[in-house]
Amino acid sequence: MSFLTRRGWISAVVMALLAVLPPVFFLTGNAFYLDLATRLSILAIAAVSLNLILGYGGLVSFGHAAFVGLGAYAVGIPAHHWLYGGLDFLATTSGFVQVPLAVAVTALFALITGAVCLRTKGVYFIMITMAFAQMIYYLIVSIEEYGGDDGLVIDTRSELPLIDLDNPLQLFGLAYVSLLVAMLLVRMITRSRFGMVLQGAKGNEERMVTLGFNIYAYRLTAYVISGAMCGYAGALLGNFTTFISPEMMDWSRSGELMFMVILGGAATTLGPVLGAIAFIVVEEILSSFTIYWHLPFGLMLMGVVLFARGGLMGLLRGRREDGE
Amino acid sequence: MKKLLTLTLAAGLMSTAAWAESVKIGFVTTLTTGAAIIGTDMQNAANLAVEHLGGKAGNLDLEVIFADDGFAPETGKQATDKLVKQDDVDFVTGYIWSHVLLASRKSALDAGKFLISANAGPSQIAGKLCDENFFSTSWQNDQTPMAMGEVLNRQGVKSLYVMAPNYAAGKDMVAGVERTFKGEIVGRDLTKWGADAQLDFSAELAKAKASGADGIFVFYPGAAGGAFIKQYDQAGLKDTLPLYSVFTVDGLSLPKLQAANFQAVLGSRTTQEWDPSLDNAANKRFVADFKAKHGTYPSFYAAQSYDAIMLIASAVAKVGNTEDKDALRAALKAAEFESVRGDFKFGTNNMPVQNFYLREVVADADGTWTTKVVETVFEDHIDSYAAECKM
Amino acid sequence: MDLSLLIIQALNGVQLGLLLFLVASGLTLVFGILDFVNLAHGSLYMLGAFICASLTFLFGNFLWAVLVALPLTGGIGYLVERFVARPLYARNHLDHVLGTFGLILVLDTLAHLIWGPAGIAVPLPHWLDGQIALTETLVIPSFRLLIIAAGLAAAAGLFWLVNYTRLGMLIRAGASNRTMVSALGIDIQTLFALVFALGAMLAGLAGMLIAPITEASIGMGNSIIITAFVVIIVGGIGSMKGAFIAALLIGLIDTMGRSFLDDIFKLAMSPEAAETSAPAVSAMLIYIIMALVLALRPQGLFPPRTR
Amino acid sequence: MNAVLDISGLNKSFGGIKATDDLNLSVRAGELHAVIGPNGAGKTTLISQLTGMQKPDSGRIRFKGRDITAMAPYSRAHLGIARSFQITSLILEMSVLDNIALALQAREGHSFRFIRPAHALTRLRAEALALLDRVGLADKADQPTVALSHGEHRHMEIAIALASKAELMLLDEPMAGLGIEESAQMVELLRGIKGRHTILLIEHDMDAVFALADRISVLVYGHIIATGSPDEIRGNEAVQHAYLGEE
Repeated sequence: MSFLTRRGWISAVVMALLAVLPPVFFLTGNAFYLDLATRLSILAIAAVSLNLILGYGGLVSFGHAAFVGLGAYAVGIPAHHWLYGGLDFLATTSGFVQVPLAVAVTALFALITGAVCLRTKGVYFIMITMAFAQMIYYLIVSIEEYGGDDGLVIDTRSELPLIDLDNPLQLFGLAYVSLLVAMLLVRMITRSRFGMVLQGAKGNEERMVTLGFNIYAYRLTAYVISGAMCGYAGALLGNFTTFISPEMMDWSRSGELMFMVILGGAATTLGPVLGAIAFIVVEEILSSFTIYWHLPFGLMLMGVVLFARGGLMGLLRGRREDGE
Repeated sequence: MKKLLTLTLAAGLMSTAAWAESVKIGFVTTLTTGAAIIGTDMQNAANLAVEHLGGKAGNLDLEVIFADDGFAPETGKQATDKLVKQDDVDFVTGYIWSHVLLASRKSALDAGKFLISANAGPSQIAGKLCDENFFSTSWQNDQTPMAMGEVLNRQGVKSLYVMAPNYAAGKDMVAGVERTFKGEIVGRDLTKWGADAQLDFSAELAKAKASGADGIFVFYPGAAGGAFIKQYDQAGLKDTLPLYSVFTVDGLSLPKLQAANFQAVLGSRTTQEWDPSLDNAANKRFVADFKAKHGTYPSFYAAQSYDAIMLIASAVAKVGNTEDKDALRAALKAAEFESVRGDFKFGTNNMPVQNFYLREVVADADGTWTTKVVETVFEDHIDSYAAECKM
Repeated sequence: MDLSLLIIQALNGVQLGLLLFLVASGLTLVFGILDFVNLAHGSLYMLGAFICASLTFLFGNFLWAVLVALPLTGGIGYLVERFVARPLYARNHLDHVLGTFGLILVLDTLAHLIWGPAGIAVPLPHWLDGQIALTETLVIPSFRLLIIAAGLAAAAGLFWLVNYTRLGMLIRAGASNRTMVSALGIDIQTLFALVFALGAMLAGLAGMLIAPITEASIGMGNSIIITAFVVIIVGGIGSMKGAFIAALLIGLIDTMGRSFLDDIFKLAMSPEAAETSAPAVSAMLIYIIMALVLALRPQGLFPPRTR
Repeated sequence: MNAVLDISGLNKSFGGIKATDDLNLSVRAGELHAVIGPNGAGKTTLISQLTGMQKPDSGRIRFKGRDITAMAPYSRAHLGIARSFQITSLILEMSVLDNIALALQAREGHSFRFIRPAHALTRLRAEALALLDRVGLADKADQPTVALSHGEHRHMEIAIALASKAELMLLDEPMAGLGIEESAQMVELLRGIKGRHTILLIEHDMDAVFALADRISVLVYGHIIATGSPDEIRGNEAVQHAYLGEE
């Protein structure tokens, strides 16, 4: 066995480019591209965590944007109270409070909704995950204190020791390192005993039950892990945009996350990251040419679904290694 | 991938080598989704302004870069970031929606750019969040409905039913009319807004009718406005429940309503700070040229966008460069340009101090539906949040 | 809250419910028989509205426009089936969702290119434009009664089609046993294309009926498609009866929620709190109902007997 | 006496058709008990009720004296009931070894272990390899399951049942779809297992059944019409009439 497989090399090169290029852009006066890379890295974290249940678990969650949004609000709401008063026990700008809060809130939300959603199967599962996301969407819209439909401007970013999030390079660094950690975490989970059960349940549910696995519990656990990781991504996104709105939780956002996973290649470590890169770069290029960019973009999405099975990873690794 | 990034890198480097002899204006508006009708109108007006200026602001070339906000605050903020960081514009203007403006505000101001709203006017930005580099060529949300509340008092309306979308501007509008209206509010409906906004108002209209109010006040911008008017018409409420609206009947919905022959809208009344019939030279030229070019009356969105470009050009012409921010700020504040509203001046919070008119929907000499001024409701009105602005 | 208002709101709820049924019936038909999840079903609703709006101005008559627009929408449905849906049948639901998600972007942008960003207001003939007084206090716009009538007629027609025609027999057989139908020597592909076109026509009809009320506009399909999915999930996917009952249920709950929730809340909380929370809760209401139904009956209210 | 599995008065109908009709059956510890019956006799329905995939309308199932009638499927597995499937039911995307390792993993209680890679658990993998060796598939351990033949899949099913170290193995037609030679191999394999586990064998292949079984029960229209040693069953008139006579 060689030190790195072909896939390993590709991953290393892509991740190295993602680490090096944005700061180079920034230092050569193209701050915008650094922003793009930061946003891309954050969305990639969300896609990586969605991949845990969608790719490895075979559970098509159509409501993952809600976790991202909730995570962002968990940063925004304490900051809002710190700036404008009210709810003193919540008011803080400390990242040590905000980020764990984001993770805890989304994990709890995933636990409650997952417990209901995982009782259903197939299209019912797709639609009920979306329904819960819509419920949170309308809940946030109705809370006037936090801006409702207008969203909430976070005038102050999370405060962390050593890292200054107001510095775009450092913020990118945090997002990038978080992405690496998220990838390694998902890789570790999927290769563990737990991950074997999760993938086994995707492959053959009845067999796994007969073997004695309570797959409901395993799936729920994976759903909570995935939701919490998305919540963390949301906390970063809130810090990046300094603005959060219910629109982040719209069902089309959930669809975009799903697309990143499929576009890059589900159930692979690098796939969701490649998908996020391709998605955002293509979006950026097309939208700079025409306001009608949704047309070629939609055609491209359809083309990927129709013709490029296995996503970009499938194309990169060649047919031979393709298990499907 | 690598090649692509190299290409974009090269493109990026080129774009930063800005022409010293030009002034760049970023214009953020809605160019996709159903709300693109507003954005297109603003775009047309901004282009007309550039044309009237001969493509120059003083000695400098005038370049306007349009960007789409997709009717979503996050997208709007991204568009603003790109204009500021990549295109390195000197001014950012446009902004239809309050939430897009609030989301984008920090991106533009932190980068030291001038931000000029051509429509959105949320209360925060007039009050607590006011900024020396922020200006508006529109109004603060509360003002127009306040004018309507005053009109209702003058017309002896004693009880009112209120309807608006359930979002911040909608709530601002309701608060505005309730601030000046002295009668009784007998019912209030805030309907679903956002990506899947409610456009069928059957239940609400039935409630409004059953309430026995003297009139109904509504705020439904964009496509929802046309939908509301039609259902109001179909429900046959014209005689029993007179309609008083703000930002609902405008230059954008009237051509559609006329094409479908919804007569109920004729004679309905609305308040606004501008009207195509305002009698000044700048307005006459603007309306005539806009009609000649696009076949319709310009909307108030168009008028405000035209003014925004004219305001910027006047300041740049006066200073002669885009580097001297202090001079530019002073020149903007002085607002020495020919507004389509006639005289134009800013208050302490950089919001316009202006008249508000009552307008009525009429057919013009050619039979085209438009509005005309009935009376002046407020003169030199200052918005309610100016005192909160510490500047 | 008086009786006549209650009756009017009930009629409004029924009207909304029937409109939802038209969209949901096509969705549930396509899902039940083809096992295909079509997110772009709402775009067919939008196209129906736009086509009908253009034809109304061309012919000067709304009803003629509807008659011509129906087969046109069906034809578009056929094309969508041929070029998008058919290659995806053998795939999983995830691919269906993503493929049709892309299709939504394409169709919305095409509509923008063809008809421009402004919506189109659709004029009605005079006899449809007025109101009908059922009693002195019970006055309802005549067009809304027409929607109720058209919705009921379409429901009855579907019921007849599914239960008493050869096509219906094949549809029912195809839903329960696809190989059996193919074994009978029926061209299953033509059958699928017909079902898809029929679904498109039903969605298009709903769009045509709503256009004179709200107007044809870009993205109008995206707001109804989610509600239509809620309807078929609550009703039990693939069940026509379930779609009908759930559509009426959702229509009534939504309308009643908008009408009376604030009054009900005022009984339990301060008027101010009631007025801010009522719109929020009424917007969430149908999703809450859906979550409740699925929590108790994961297969919906009326799961089809087969599969 | 020392019945491991005791079924009494079991009933299950589907829309008026009785798939299981007052079924009584007792499997003794250590025996290989075969259930035979014509097509549609309700053999698979019986298995499904034993594993908990279907709920009986009435009746009682006891395992080692404990009532498991309403127990969740995965809990039954924990008590010691393993099952092989009539239609091969493996996780095709995974390697042969992983399929077996998962079964071993299941036996060891919960798998909420997130950190150590499953592939590094050498003890589990060594045991899985040993099992594969027993069913003659050791050399295919690293291949994707999907690449194996039908006969090999059947052997994998047995290996998985063995992996669970179950006290009771429910084998649902292990010979289904096998050729003559493959069937003979399977009989040899089962003969090797016999005695070490209690086995309830549901099978179509009469030669295999009579060669292997300690006792045989005959299932007709959801009802057991006779139970006895192979010789007793051969000599039973009712059985000959209802079932064997047809051949």
